[in-house]
Amino acid sequence: MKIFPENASSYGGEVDFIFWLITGVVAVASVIVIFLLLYPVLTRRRKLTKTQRYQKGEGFRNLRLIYLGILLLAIADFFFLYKEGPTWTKIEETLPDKEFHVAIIGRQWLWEIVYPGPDGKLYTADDVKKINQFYMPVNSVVHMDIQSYDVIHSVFIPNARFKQDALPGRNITRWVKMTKTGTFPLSCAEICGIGHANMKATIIVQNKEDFKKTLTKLYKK
Amino acid sequence: MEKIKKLTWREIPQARLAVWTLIAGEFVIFGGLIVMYILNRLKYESWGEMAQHTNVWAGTINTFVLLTSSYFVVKAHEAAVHKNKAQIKKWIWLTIVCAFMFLGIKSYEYTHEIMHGFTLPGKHLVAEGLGVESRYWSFYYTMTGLHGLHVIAGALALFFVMRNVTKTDKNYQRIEAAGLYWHMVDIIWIFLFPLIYLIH
Amino acid sequence: MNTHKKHGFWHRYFFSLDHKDIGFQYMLTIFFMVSIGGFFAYVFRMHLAFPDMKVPLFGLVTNKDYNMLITNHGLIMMMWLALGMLLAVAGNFLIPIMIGTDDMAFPKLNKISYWIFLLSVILMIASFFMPKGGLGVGWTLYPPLSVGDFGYNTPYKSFADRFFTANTFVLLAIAFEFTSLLMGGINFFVTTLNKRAKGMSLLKMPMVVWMINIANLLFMFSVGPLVAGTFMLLLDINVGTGFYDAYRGGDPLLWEHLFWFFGHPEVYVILLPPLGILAEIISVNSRKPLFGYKFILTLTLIAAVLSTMVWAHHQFVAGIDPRAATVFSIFTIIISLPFAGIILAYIATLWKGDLRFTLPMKWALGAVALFTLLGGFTGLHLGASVFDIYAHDTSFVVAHFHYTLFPTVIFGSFAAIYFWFSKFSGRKLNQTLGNLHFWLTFIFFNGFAFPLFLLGLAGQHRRIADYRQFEFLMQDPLPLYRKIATISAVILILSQFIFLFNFIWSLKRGKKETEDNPWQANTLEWQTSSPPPHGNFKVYPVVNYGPYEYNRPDKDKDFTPQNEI
Amino acid sequence: MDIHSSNPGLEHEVVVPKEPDYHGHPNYLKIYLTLLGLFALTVVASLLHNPLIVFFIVFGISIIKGTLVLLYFMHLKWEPTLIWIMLGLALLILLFLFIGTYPDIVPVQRYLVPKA
Repeated sequence: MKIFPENASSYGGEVDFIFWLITGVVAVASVIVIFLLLYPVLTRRRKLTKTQRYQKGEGFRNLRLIYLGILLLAIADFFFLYKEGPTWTKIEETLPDKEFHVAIIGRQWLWEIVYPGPDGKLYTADDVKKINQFYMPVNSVVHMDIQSYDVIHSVFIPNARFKQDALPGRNITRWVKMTKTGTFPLSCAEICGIGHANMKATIIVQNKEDFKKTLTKLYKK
Repeated sequence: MEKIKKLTWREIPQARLAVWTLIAGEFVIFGGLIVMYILNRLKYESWGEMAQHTNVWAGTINTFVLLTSSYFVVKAHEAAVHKNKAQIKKWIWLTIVCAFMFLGIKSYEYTHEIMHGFTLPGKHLVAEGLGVESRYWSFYYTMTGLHGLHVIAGALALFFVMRNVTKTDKNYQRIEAAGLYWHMVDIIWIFLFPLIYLIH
Repeated sequence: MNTHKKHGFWHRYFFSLDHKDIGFQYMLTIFFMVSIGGFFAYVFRMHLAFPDMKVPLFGLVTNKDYNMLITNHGLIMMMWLALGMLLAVAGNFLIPIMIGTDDMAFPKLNKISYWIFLLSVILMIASFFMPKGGLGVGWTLYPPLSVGDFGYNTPYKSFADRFFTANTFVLLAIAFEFTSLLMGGINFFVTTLNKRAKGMSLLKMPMVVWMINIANLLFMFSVGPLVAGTFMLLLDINVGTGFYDAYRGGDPLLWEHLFWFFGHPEVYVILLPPLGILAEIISVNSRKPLFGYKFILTLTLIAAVLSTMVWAHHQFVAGIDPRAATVFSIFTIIISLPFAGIILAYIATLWKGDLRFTLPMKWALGAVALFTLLGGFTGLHLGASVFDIYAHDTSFVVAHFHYTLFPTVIFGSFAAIYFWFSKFSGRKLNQTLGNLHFWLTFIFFNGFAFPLFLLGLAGQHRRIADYRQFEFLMQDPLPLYRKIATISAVILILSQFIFLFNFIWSLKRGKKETEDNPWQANTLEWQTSSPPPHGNFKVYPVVNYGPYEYNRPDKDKDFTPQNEI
Repeated sequence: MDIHSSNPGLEHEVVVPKEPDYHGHPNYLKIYLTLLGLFALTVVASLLHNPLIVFFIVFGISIIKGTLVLLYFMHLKWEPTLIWIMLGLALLILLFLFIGTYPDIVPVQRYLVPKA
């Protein structure tokens, strides 16, 4: 049984790794908690006699064991942070050199993908606009200028493990690098009105020659 | 000033404790508004020009009126300590007059601004394409308006407490509790005044 | 003061000044709201699993209906059930009697807070019947959408058109509810500080009193900016101030910040009172002192302060500065530590105890287990900002917050109701029905929420009316998971009728509770008659012992009431 | 500390203050005149031309004025530490709000999608 949808981006594997890392550590912690919880529940159903009565600090003997628990969790926590930090920096904080640049503009209830025109620059008069069809070359860094006309939308590409809200009034540039060709879904993950459920686009990842052909076809129109 | 030791928290009367808690809550509400205003103000330099269109003199007089009213309220509180009903009545009525003066000047100011066309964008927006600057006036009306509501609430509280205390001849500590609220209204204005009117 | 008069219906349910009656008023109002919220949940869950079916009792669900249902389900459950049940109801019932006093510090203020609460409920219900239908923007009310078609793009509408909309009414309802809870909170705080019984020092207060008060203060401090923000959103809708309108330099992100600046501490506001309730129940039922009273208290205070610094983890992908997100991620992960300490302290209380598996204890253990294992630990997944990129706004988040909120709010409330029912009514709840209710709720809650984790990991995003448009979400096991979740949710909702029947029947016909102190508990509410008279105590207690002194070696019985001499 | 006669053991009634010296009464007139003086200073300072200097002077004086009103008119000086803590927490939380929100509002470049 597969848990995640097929990974098709360069950083998707790292996101999955963080998930499995945390899940693994948490599984161990869960076993410990389940033991701690079940042991008294299963064994302590008898009446205490007077001599067995409570002495101060009894239980886990004393607080030290709880401090140990907190310390272990703290170590695990900071280990997660240490592991995920570089990935976060890679995905969100840095922009590798671009090989292709598009603008994704959300509006109720469709995605407008704006491709640079023959001059190769975005935001010029010869830009080409396509509704809900996002062509991109495989194995190359694609910058996406995520924008919105009206309300908040969210670009969600499950196969790339990528998500970014599109806010009216600002331009957010993020990048993605798809490693597999094929078609992948792109949906809106932030509620944006009645048509929210219908708001989806298709990502068509092509190898570089096919992509060039597609571009020329787009320019002809 | 005589030296008096601090109260411990067990000794504080419950009305006063309640009003102090309320004041802390109000600080956060107004503080939230002020923080948002400051953030926007830092972002948009053009708001400084808008601030020049405010009526500084009206604001100045209003500050003076509120400071004076605060003084009247402490005098009323001093009278309440000695259970002097006539004095209580005198000082609180003076405070309420101050509140009305404040509101009168405020409404003069609003009329002035609206006549000069500094309105909320609402209706005209699409036609005239008002932009970033219009939101200065949004903040202006929201902050002063909310403060105005507090002035009214404070004046009402003082009035009812005064009536209650002078009629029943007990619960004199309520004068102080209502007075605390009034001082809070004053403090908020002390911060709103420079933020809205003075910094260009 | 102690003369108990029989009062008429209106006097008891509307004009009463007694804290127990006001608590009961709150409780009935909240039961009413929950039944609406639960019904909404039933309708949209049915629609998700069986998209083309006419849902019984509702009919065909359109996209618009669906948005409205999820929005109002969220709002009702978060704002009215969780906040109301755990601040207003628990505070009203427990605080005065547990600190050994007759009533609130300001009984009239208490009554007025209930009226304002009722007004907010009425406004909320009225919002469903506005000309344009109920609000359908998600319970977070993100602005450009919640301002509706009153923004830049559309021509001016008359004031009546703007005012009589669900948007305005819901915001007004929220504003009034906050007002009510703030007034109630001030009342609780003053009561706790000023009206404690003689000898009840702060460190002899039961944990639940502490927790409710910390939650109240946290609520008071964090809600302020949102009150201002709600006011601004109302003005945006009704007079067009444009605070959140990007085309006038406003910023939707500002609302997100204000909302979550309250919204995250709110989670802890909701969490702390049930933790207090669990402390009471676990300690009583393991016949042992609560482990590390001061330790738990310190951790709670630390967590309360920390909780105001983590809010932006709800906005990791909302366009905030990624470097700021790193800081918030660190704080988020750190805040798991105090709660780990608290849970471990509860577990330590169980160890070497003399456990009694009474009904409240079952609810309490269930709550601890589910909250820790599936609620708390998945919080680590989401707190790690990288995985949150993927999991944000998917069913994973839905499952996570149902696993944190359901065990605390619902299990905690049921634990409290099963624990204090006999004190409140003088009658016993039926145990068989209670056991049935517990097991059905426990099993089918898991059956409902766990598949959502798997669906979320498969990439199912939230708030979609019809998943058939997304092929990758219709691959094989996923529709089955949705059906399992739906069927479990329906059984979960149905099994609450067992409770409702038990509650109403036992209130009128249940077995009389003969003892004042059936659980042999220490705290003061058990040291008066059941139900307590108006004014709570015949003779006001003088406190000599701490709240959790069970099994003292120097005593004959295994409990020592706080007011024992 | 007298105990309420009808409720033996009920301690809360003791907090009805014993007039007139349950907290200090400073010379209110002096404080008031100081406030007016500071206020005059604010108005004069606002006539300066450098906005930054105006901001610091004017805001600084506002803080002094607010503190004076808090300390003496509202008798915070004699109130228990609990209330200081509460007000302090309110300010601290506002500080958190400011710091957390600042990077997402102030330095952000606005970009509006051109209208179709």
